[in-house]
Amino acid sequence: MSVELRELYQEVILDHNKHPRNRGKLEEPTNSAEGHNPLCGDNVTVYVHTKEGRVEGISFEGSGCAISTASASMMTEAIKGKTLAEIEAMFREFQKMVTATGEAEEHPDFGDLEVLAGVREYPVRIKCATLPWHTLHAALQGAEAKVSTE
Amino acid sequence: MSVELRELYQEVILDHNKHPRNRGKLEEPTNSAEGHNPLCGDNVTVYVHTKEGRVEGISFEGSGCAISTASASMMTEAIKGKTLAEIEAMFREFQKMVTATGEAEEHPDFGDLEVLAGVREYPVRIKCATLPWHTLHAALQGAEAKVSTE
Amino acid sequence: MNTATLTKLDVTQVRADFPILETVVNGRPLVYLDNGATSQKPLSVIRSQDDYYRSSNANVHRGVHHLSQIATRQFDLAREKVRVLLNARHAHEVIFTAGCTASINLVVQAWGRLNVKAGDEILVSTMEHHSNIVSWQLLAEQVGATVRPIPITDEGEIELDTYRSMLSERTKVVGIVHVSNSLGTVNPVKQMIEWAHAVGAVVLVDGAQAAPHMRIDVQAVDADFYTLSCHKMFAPTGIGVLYGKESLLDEMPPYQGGGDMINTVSFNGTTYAKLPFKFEAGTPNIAGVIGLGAAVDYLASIGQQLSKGDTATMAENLDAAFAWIEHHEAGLTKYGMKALADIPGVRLTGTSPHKAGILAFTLDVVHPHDIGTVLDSQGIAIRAGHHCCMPLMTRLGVPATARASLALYNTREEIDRLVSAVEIVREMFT
Amino acid sequence: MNTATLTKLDVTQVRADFPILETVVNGRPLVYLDNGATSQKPLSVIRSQDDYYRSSNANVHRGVHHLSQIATRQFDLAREKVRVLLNARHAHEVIFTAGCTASINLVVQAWGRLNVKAGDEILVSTMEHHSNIVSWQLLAEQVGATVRPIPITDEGEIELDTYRSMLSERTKVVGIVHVSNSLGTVNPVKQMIEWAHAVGAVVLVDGAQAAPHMRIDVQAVDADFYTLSCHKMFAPTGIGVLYGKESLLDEMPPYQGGGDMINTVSFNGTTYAKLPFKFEAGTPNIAGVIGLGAAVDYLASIGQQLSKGDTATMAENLDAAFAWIEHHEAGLTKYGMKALADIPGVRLTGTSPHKAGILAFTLDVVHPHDIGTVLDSQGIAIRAGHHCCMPLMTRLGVPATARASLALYNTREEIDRLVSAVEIVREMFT
Ligand SMILES: Cc1ncc(COP(=O)(O)O)c(C=O)c1O
Ligand SMILES: Cc1ncc(COP(=O)(O)O)c(C=O)c1O
Repeated sequence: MSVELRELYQEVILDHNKHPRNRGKLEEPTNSAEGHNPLCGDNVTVYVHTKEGRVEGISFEGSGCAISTASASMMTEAIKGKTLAEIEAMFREFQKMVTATGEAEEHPDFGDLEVLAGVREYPVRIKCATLPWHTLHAALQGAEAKVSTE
Repeated sequence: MSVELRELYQEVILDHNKHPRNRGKLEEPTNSAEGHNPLCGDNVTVYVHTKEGRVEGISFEGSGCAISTASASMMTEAIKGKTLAEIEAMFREFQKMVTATGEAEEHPDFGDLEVLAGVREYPVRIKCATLPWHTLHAALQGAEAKVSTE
Repeated sequence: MNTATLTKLDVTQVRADFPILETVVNGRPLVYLDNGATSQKPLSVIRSQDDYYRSSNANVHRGVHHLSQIATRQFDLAREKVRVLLNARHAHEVIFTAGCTASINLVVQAWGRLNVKAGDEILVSTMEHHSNIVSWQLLAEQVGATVRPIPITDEGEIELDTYRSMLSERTKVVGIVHVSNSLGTVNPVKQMIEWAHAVGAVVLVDGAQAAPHMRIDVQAVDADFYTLSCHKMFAPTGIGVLYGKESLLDEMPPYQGGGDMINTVSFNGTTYAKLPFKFEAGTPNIAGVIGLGAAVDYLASIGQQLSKGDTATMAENLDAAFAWIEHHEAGLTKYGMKALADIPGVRLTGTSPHKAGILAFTLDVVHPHDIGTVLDSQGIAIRAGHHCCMPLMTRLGVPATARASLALYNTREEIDRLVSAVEIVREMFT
Repeated sequence: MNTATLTKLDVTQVRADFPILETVVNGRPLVYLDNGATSQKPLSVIRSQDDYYRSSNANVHRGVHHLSQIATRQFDLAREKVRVLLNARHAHEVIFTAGCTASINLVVQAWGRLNVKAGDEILVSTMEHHSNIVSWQLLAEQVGATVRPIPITDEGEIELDTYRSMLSERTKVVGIVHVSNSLGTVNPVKQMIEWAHAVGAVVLVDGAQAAPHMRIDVQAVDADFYTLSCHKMFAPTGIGVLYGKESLLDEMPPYQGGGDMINTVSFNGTTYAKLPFKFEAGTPNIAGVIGLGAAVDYLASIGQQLSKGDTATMAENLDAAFAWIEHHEAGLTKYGMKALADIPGVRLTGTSPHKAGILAFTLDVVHPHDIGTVLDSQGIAIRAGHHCCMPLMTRLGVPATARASLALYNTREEIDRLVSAVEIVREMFT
């Protein structure tokens, strides 16, 4: 197996894929959105419960590849308790991380999320990693939005 | 000038082009038809007066290149007085002559028409030579037909 | 054709004709199993493009000059070759389009708007490619007709009895894929057409995935319309074919307006050209059509290596070529299906005994997309996704499948590499 | 750009890029003056096709495998290059089609059916190519609208005052050719668009004959739609471009249904993809699009030879390239017009001072078709006929014209050969 492939499918990712955290429907979401990647059929729904500008609860549902499932799972862990402004900044940082063409930078807040940097070697898989984030973003913008990464 | 080009534009053809015979509208045609080559814009109308299975009068009008004009002019001379069956046979022979890929054969009745055999070296010009004949054919089939060589 | 004759040609000889098969991907020789998406091109087709642009590029039909005459001759010859390929009655029943999708949309709009009215029904199978669904949905919305799906069995076959019972006077048209791009199922189009004709319906057969694998005879199956995706059958991209019966094409209005499709134009009224030009508005994909001619020649040359040689007609050579291709691919399909089915967790999608060219499957714990990426790292090109068949995926209850699709140049060794790579995937994810 | 800079590039250098120009026709070096029908292709474009089929042929967008990724990257890059070529605001405003005719028909049907109603008026100029007339006539018949011709002067210019007076609330759309393929007239599209917008009409500019000759800026002229015929601008056959303003494209329904243009498909309802994919149903002409990218690169490389070198952007290089092309072709046009006019019996068609690329004429006693044949015997390729502009021919009172059309690689010596050949024709026929 190539180095890049090992980078892509790190243990952490495979683990999140097998045992996704926060999967299921949130009891009383304040916001939610549905995201869809028409090219590969991945789809994800993100539910959030916000209170006073903070995400107090979050979960996701849907079917997708290991990358999108792990990304959604890790995302739910990373943002719980964060303010909307913090999440917005993380979203931007995350997008930078998975598309950066140069050397990877350190992202203090990211923790496990760092392992998704491996997708940057796989242009067609980048959308798998970003789909949950775009969907979260849409959910937080209000409106029962439908997101499509095309 | 090449040999083939001289074959195509023989003196007889240039002469018929400059001085077309039987050009104009027939007084009381029994049949007529309009022919059109949409690729180059040539068009011709053929008027005939038939009596007892014979063409007693024939004329043509229209605008076209030297080949189609000369062909029309020579055709009117060649078929005047001929029976419909004779004309039908000539039409077929003429088509064979201008498309034959082998050596040219002699066509006893053709006279001047022979000079049009040169078009066979010019595939796109064959339709110019045959347009008046197709139009005559349509006129003799009855019906105010419109012929198009496409 | 007997087996002795068929063994006269070895797949290694065929492979030598396709330069791209030499490619190394991620350190391993390329295994190209994405032929359902697009086929690779033989050298003769690649060269036809080069030759054309270097020595005879010109617009066709309207030019009196030398280059234009050469281009026109090659262009017209290609139409006759396609006529032979399909066994159409007339060359002017062969319309060149931009692709299979364009061919289908031409029929839907030009034939459909004339013939499909409010309340009418359009039947298409559940296994159709989106092009044979969405185009009809657009029409249905425009005229107030209904698109009804013909159900399929778990094995991926048309439910023939149900189909028959769905046919009625309201049925104006049936859209049916000859060979499914997701399942490989070869549908019984002759029978389906016969039944449709009995209620007065017209049938469009989508032959995109049939043409690379089997000898087609539009007259024998009595298809009203038949479409080809030429880039899937060894020809260049950007070219498709619509075969239509003369009588149907004749009554249809033009689909697009432009050059070459007219007889006379004036602001008081325009008259249209005869077939096939009425449906070929604008400058065609000249190089593409000439390349398509070269692709048919290439197929015929395969047959020539098997048959009596120079005295055979193009039709006979194509008969022989497809006998070889069917035999070769059937062997690969059987071999591959068995080997894949033996992998724990693999579920084959499309298990009809009437099958051509497709090995599609899912693997319990692994998403097809991940299978595709891991296989790519081994130099194996397959496709993962819905294959433009979302309704079929819904019917199968899967979000997507992994699909290996064959062409005449694939080998058992390649199937072996596919199978062991799928085993690696399985290990990785469990 | 000053003349000193422009002389840094000699036409002989340009000619060396086009292999076909070495051809000998009827014993004489080819003089290719049929560029209005289709241009010749530089080596880099020819090679792009060969390279693609030998090393990266695969379907785009949907593949996770290596070849598909390479093909997709090249394909997407081409869209960005065309964006720069047209100075469009967004790359997704650039739609790839099968040709200029297909682009026009897409607008006519997808935009037109939504916006043009019974009683509305469609204005198109008398000098339009059939594609910009017949397509609108088909729509007009479908919806009950009227197509009205904008008259032209004897010199071959739009009658601007009349045009302005024809515009009214009833005018829904104006179709206007940027550069006439029969006359060479460069129409004042910016002014015409401004007036049309003032009455709320939308304008489609047919740029088929502009793109090979001049720098285009769709934002500067404020075109709503702009179409390209790529085979006329050094790219392969079978590929066209439709530029449309995002807001207009967004509101339009899809033109064709199929793969790639959908978001989700089901028998209960289908949703469509975003721009540009909504209008690109089916497998595109992948090699053609990549070749189009190579053609834009080629044009930019012409500019690079003149400008500051590697630091220039693609847009700057295109500026420089078209400065050279316009200068070079204007010289040829002036030279050719004068020399032809000096031949007794020659009548020039299209004598506007705003002219690009076309030398069209009639010769009193000789039909254009005969001119074409005699010129061909001298190795000179021109076009004779109505050039898909029958209403214009009617207006000019001629059945047809002889047309020499230029490209960046033509020379004065070639014009000299044209002129002396026309003199021979004259002698022959008088
Ligand atoms: C002005 C103009 N518009 C449109 C077209 C149509 O282009 P195409 O035939 O490439 O579709 C042409 C070329 O013939 C043209 O010259
Ligand atoms: C069965 C089937 N029909 C239609 C199509 C559409 O062909 P194209 O994309 O070449 O227009 C395809 C290919 O994707 C196909 O597999």
